Amino acid sequence: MVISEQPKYTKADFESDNDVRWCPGCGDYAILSAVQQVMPQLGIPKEKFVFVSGIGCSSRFPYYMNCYGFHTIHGRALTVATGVKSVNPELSVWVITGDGDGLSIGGNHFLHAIRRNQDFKILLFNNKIYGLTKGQYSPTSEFGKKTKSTPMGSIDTPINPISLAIASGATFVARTVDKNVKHMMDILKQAAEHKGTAFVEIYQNCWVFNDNAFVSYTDKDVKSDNSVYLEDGKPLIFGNNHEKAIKLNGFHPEIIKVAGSNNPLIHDAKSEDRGLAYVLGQMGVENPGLPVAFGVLRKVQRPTYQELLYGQEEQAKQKPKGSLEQILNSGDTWVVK
Amino acid sequence: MVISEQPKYTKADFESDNDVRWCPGCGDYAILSAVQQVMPQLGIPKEKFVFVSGIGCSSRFPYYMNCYGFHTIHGRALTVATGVKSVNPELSVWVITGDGDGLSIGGNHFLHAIRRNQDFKILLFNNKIYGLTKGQYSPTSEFGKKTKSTPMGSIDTPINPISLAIASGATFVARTVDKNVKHMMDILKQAAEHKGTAFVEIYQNCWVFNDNAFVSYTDKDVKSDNSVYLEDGKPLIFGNNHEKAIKLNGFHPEIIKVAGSNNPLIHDAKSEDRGLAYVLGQMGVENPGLPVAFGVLRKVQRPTYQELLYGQEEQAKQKPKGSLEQILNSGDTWVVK
Amino acid sequence: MSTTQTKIVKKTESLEEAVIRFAGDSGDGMQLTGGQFTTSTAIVGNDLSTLPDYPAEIRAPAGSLAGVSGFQIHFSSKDIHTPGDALDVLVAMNPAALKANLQDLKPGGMLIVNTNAFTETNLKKVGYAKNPLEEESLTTKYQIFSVEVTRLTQNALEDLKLSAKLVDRSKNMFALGLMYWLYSRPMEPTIEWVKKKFAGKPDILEANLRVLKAGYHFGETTETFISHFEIKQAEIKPGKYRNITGNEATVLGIIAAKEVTGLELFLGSYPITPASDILHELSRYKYLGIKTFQAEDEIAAIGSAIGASFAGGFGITTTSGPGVCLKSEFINLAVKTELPLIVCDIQRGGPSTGLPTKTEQADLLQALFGRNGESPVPVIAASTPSDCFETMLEAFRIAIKYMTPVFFMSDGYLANGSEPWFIPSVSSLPKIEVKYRKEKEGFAPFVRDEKTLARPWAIPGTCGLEHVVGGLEAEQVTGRVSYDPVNHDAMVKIRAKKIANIENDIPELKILNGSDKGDLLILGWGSTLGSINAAIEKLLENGHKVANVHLRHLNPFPKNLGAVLKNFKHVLIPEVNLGQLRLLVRARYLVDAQGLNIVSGQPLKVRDIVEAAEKLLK
Amino acid sequence: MSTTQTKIVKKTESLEEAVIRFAGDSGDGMQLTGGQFTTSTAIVGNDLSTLPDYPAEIRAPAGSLAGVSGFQIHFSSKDIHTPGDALDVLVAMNPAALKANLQDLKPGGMLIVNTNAFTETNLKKVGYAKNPLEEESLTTKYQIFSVEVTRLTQNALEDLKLSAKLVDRSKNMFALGLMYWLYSRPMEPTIEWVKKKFAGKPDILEANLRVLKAGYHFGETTETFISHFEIKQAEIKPGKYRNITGNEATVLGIIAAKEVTGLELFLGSYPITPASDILHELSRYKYLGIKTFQAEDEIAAIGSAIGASFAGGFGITTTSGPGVCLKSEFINLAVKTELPLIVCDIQRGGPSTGLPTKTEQADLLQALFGRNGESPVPVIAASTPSDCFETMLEAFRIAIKYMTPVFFMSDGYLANGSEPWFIPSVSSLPKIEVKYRKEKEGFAPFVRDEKTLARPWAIPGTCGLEHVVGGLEAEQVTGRVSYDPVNHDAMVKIRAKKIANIENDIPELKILNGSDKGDLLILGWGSTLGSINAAIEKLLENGHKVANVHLRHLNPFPKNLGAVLKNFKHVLIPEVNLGQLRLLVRARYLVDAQGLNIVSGQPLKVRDIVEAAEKLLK
Ligand SMILES: Cc1ncc(C[n+]2csc(CCOP(=O)(O)OP(=O)(O)O)c2C)c(N)n1
Ligand SMILES: Cc1ncc(C[n+]2csc(CCOP(=O)(O)OP(=O)(O)O)c2C)c(N)n1
Ligand code: SF4
Ligand code: SF4
Ligand SMILES: [Mg+2]
Ligand SMILES: [Mg+2]
Repeated sequence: MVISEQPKYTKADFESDNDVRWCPGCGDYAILSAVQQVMPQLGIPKEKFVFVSGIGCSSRFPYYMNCYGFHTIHGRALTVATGVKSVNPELSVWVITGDGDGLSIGGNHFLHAIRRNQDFKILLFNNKIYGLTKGQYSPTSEFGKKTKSTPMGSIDTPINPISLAIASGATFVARTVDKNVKHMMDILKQAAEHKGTAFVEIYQNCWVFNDNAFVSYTDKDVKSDNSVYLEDGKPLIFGNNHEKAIKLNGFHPEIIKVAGSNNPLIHDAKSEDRGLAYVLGQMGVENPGLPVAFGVLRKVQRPTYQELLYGQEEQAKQKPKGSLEQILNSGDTWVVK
Repeated sequence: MVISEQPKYTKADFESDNDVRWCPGCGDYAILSAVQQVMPQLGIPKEKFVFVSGIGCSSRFPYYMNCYGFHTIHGRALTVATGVKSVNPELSVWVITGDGDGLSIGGNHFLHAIRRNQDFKILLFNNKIYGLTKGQYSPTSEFGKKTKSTPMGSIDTPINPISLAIASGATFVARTVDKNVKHMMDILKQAAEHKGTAFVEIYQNCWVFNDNAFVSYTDKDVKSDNSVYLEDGKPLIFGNNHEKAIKLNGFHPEIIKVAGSNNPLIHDAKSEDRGLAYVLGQMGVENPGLPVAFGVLRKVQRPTYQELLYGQEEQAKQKPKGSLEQILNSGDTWVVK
Repeated sequence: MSTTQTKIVKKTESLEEAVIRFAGDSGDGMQLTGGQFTTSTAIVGNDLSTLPDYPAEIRAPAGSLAGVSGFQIHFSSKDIHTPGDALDVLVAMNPAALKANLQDLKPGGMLIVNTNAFTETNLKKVGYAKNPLEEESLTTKYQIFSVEVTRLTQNALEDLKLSAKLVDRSKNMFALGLMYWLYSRPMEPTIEWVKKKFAGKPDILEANLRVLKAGYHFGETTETFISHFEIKQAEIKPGKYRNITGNEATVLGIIAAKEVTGLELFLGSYPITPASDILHELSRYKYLGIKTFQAEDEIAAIGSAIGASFAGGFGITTTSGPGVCLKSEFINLAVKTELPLIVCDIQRGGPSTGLPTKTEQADLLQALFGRNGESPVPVIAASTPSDCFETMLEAFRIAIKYMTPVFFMSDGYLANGSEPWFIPSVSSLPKIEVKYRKEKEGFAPFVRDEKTLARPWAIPGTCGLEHVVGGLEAEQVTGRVSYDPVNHDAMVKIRAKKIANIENDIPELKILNGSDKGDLLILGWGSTLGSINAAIEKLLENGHKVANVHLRHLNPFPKNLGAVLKNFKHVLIPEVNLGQLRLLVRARYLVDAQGLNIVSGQPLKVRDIVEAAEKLLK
Repeated sequence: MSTTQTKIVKKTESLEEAVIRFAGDSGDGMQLTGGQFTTSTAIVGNDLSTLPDYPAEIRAPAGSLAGVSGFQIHFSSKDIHTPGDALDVLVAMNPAALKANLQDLKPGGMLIVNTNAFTETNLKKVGYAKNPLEEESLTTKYQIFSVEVTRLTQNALEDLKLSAKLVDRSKNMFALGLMYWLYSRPMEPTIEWVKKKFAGKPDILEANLRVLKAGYHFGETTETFISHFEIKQAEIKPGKYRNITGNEATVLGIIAAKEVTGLELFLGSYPITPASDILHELSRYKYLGIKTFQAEDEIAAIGSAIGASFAGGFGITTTSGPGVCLKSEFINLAVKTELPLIVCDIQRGGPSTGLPTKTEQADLLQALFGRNGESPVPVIAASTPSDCFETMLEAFRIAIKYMTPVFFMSDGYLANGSEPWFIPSVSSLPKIEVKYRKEKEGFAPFVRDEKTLARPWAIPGTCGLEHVVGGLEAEQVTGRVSYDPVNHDAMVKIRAKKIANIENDIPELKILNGSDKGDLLILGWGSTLGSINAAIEKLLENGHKVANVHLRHLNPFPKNLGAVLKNFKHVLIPEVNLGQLRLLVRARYLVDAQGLNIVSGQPLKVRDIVEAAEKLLK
């Protein structure tokens, strides 16, 4: 993105004059505010931002940003974003989706956008529930979850969005939580700066239909025992007094005491092997008993879809095959007199 | 499945009288023959088999089996199989799909069927190409692959079906290849006996549009160097003279000499941690330079969707809430005289 | 205003009917209030019809226009058909509710407002520069009753030491109590309900009862209201009744059909407004062996239902318009493989996401034509909330007898609207015969029943009938894949004929009101029935030679539709779309049918139909 | 049979026209043979029309009926319209080809067979108990020419030491050479083509040329054929021509529109027969900046195209019927957000997977109505292979001028069939104006152009015009989300009016043949044009007062359609469906139009139209 002139924005520049219509207490507010605070720091002209969303409470997001936006249809935001970014790679494209939108109906586009390394950001608001349709279980709801559509409890094993993103070859994968605005802003900034698909899972509290789903990671009494904040090149240390660490036993992470430390695991977000990020992403989600990892799990570089697309175009332009006139007149032609 | 009487079948019992219409030389023939040979060994009455497929060359499979079959629509076979198995759990349901059918248009159903542990077998014929539509690249085609729709080469990083299956929580994951009929039959038998989703990737040569895609694993001169055949509880040894083995360096598999062996990696298909299977599945596919692993990568038990579904039903039947008469008369009723 | 305890004897006026609406913030519990009022009204024996109106937002900002929730009920001592065009009473819990609803109040109607909510902030939120209650335009046009609902509620609960939130949430009970008094309804049903619902929460239980009674006594004692009303019991067929919404009736229809046929029932669905409640409700009947599957999307939902039908169960899928788009490829597979299936389309405002919580009838042509190729399906539509029950049984009958997918059409208005329902006895339900093919002799997947043209239902597990079905064209009888030109033409025509022939197996159309010849016939389908019936009554009263018929079967049409149309000079087809049935009728019968087409997300108004009819009659 | 080198002087008969078909196994190269014959025929200056017929299988078992591949060409010294109903010459390379095609050969027609392929095994494969060439029923009905094509090919290549496979694959060249001789076509174009194509493979090059010439000389020298034919140059407009298929013309139309508009062009597609070739072809024009994206499915394909249009590019998506099903939800989003987009539906046999390689016209009502809610879109259809070019330009014009998705309808017959095309000069192409909104002043996303009712195209990156679009109903002008009833009704009607108004901006319908009053009007659309034109010529010859008009615009209709219809006693609408246009015409104009509806996966036969017309005229 070539930036000629860097306008100075404030948060207010990114606030639209549409009434925000989420329930009072919804975690979406914090995310909106974090995004509005990060935008002015990116040095990108406001008119170059595009917010594309699907359908869901979370997907109302674009209405509240004073930017270009497209509130598309359920589960399909990534496909629209693909077209937007492909014809105008100058734009900064942000996709807003929910756990239902992005992983239930939209699961296929999720994995294909990621494997192509489409050059946009994906913010997945994971509240482990369908909010807008009033409380059915979602692909991230816990096994056994009782909801309107599962009165005896869900019998589906949930998806871990991070595992799926990594298996799809994601180049940037991170996790954060609505209540930790500072962390969220840091992650959003890193995502913005990443070239290629940046996938950010945001734990988001749905106050009405699934309150306290993430209380283990937000309640001040317990959060430090249940969360480990990743820093690249640093050991995985957590606990109220930073007294615990993670160590690997084969592929299995285990909790150890920092005191008398036995080689705590050192985070390496840039590792070409996906194994580490995969195992870290599973902690506390697919592997209970372990803290959940927040922060950037993986951040590697490979050419983006748009770079490759325009690269081929450039290459083709080196050997143009003819003007419209010539194209029309190609093939076996003959003249009738 | 309760089997009262075990009819004795031969391969011929599973051959339909429809003309087989694949191209001569197509790998599909070998798979068909392997399946027809395995069926008689399973002790299941023939009328209880159902073959469900999508659309593609591979998906013509049901026509050639003398069983119940449903040739559905492109990418959606798993959804139909879900309904079949849910209303009649006595059936042995086999889904036949291709790399395009199962992973491109059908990718979402793939991950959701697997996470639910639907009790059926998925045979994915991976020929790394769209056969039926005459040669476009597929989600498993190599980066840079030139096809009818990618004259300058594909710019999509391929999907590894095994990685995706594992990230989706698959309980049985295996890989085999059309030319190794004996191995294929062994894998098919294990898949048949697994309770829950059994996912089998079958490398299949498309003679017309992508010939020799798997020659590294089938050509007798090179195959032993490029393939490692997994056996549960056994070290990963390969090479023409069984002279090479795999060892782990952190998450990264490396090739070592067997002689003077430094702890070759021992396969553990039943490990609850998915990490091992994930890393094995990547070998040679996402991690070049390593041999590709054939055999059963993962085989664990968790309740199947149908067990859970009927389990809840049984539980609910313990506390029946009323007959139709009572249901109709429930709610606030009043009598008009 | 005083809350004195002196009891004043008040006048009771007798009325024939009334239309009232509770309106407030989404958080104010208006749907619940309306529901309770409905129950008591039903028990009193009035005929009734209701119309809830939800906001699209889960919980829009408190006090905003977007957050207004309303519940309308029309009740009467006579037979009625609609929730009513205009209101006799509007209860407005805040300025937003006033602003959003006032236009529907009859001139001279009663406006009961919670004045405590008319604060400056709240007024500003909805753009009132001044308090409208003080505007002459209002005070002269309506009877305004200013009630300090919030404060009176607080007073009633003062000594209970409840949280402010809880106190605030009880104020709907005040409004309810007041309206009970105003229309002389018994409080007992609500008292019972509160006791049951809050059995484990004595605080809330006590609070609700106190406030309910406070509202009632407020009416009785304060001087604000000088009289109250009584509406006699309607003359309705004796028997047992319940109040029922369209979605509830749809669910009961499915359960009844399951019991009548004895089939495994499998619902494959994906949540979508206004269809989701069918999924929710049905998922509570696991003990009957009913299977509900919340799929990953609409495609998987219908795919699983088709799989269920192939395996010998009965597959249903429920959705609304955008979901129908996604299901269309699979519906075609069911058409081609000739499997029984019901697709329930609970129509909402379109196109695209449109107006998810509003009603519309604009998916009819989609149901008929929204698929590639020639793809005939029977389409039937319910016309009132309770009619969803019978219509669903009819959908099952056709699907099974003719081995075909069937479209069941309802809409947002039917789905959430309610009416009293005469509870049928189980023995009175239609019999639906199910025959699986068992005999090998002469079996082929596409041999057809001579009369119905249906193919056999031969299910996996049946020894000797192994066969494969699929989406490619099939050879007649054998069902083998066939690319033969003559065969394709024949199959296209057989599929069409099979569905067209159903006209011989459905009741002829009956004139509902008026006589069978005249100047104007009003032809309708679906949820417009109530408005049309009411309009016809008016038109007959006004001395016009009018009549109406209403279609349950949209494809095929009843056999005598053409003949019925020919007996009238004019034909008017009112629809909440731009003329979809009209297109079909004009094409088929070459009759110059005219339309009344108001697509506002709301049921048609009786007065609009009357007006359109009288214009044609001029 | 002798291969003597003595040259015999043979008679040359002059003919007006001929219909021939090459038929053989999929592996026999019949499509290539037909393509070469077409080129030479075009160069001779005949008018021509072709019809390839592929099997659905990639490569069905050799010698099986399912594997038969055919290529038909009709060529003439006069103007012609169709590939012909019946064959003058059938070239059958094996028994399967004979069996599958014989019914189309005219009595007395020439049957040229490769007798070497009539082995017992091959005969058995297709169920011939005896060699049919020896059956009296054949020998008396047709002129049979038994040629040992395989052996003669082997002879010609004896000394080259090629693999048996290669030798076998060359035998189509023998048939081609023979037919060149029979119809006095020059071999040079094919010789040039072989030289270019096999430049790097001297063996194959040599083999092909030798066999081609061997075939030619065989005709010249052997006594089997006593005369050959000559067909004079047709009187066609002077200028430069090329032969073109519908899919090729579609691609050129897209490229031309891209160049004319200067827009970024983005094709989002997912492979499906018979549309895939458009994706393949277009992907070769990266040097023009044309972007093609093979998406993961049809939904992603159209979604990306809509994203492209939102961002200021031009989005296209290409598919066939089953893909249209999947795209319908997104088409609705484009309707609601009013973005330019072209949806190309290359129709094939349906319903469901149907007959993927066959033609049909049965998606018309799907295009018009296959979405929830009121969702108006312009629909236009090409009528001949080359007409796809102009029709595509028209689709662009409408999409951009009116800010709307447009359906472009073609079908399997147009897609793969070919005809000579007068190559237009670039300067003669229509201008299509593109205006992005730039001015802030007075901007709102849904302010409309007074005349076209189009909203502005304001694209991301434009400072000051930031706005959000989406699928929820929008307030007029501002485009904000609105649940207001009156607004919804107004928006539904504005969207409908915008599309209906296009009737003022499209040419009036012209009578193509016959005069503008008479007994019978034949009304058609799409690929039936050729057959209808030919039928009308016959009917006029037979002295009937008939005429025909043909629709490019199916929605809206040309303004004068109603008036045109009124001038005829009867109206006949021949369609390869069960009467879809007929339904629309009857509904709109209340005209008792009759249909001719043969849905066999093939273009309509001229004789069937003539027959249907004459029946009506009785
Ligand atoms: C095609 C289609 N199917 C279903 C729906 C109904 N629907 C809207 S949002 C939603 C789920 C939303 O869940 P999620 O993405 O988790 O968002 P949240 O509301 O929780 O933020 C559903 C099922 C729809 N709008 N369109
Ligand atoms: C909805 C729909 N889209 C596209 C197609 C066209 N189509 C048929 S098969 C196929 C791809 C097949 O690829 P794969 O699954 O790999 O099967 P293979 O032929 O290679 O065995 C496609 C795109 C279709 N039939 N239906
Ligand atoms: S329903 Fe839940 S997710 Fe939706 S706005 Fe309310 S609190 Fe937020
Ligand atoms: S095209 Fe390829 S995959 Fe299909 S039948 Fe032929 S060889 Fe097999
Ligand atoms: Mg959610
Ligand atoms: Mg494939």
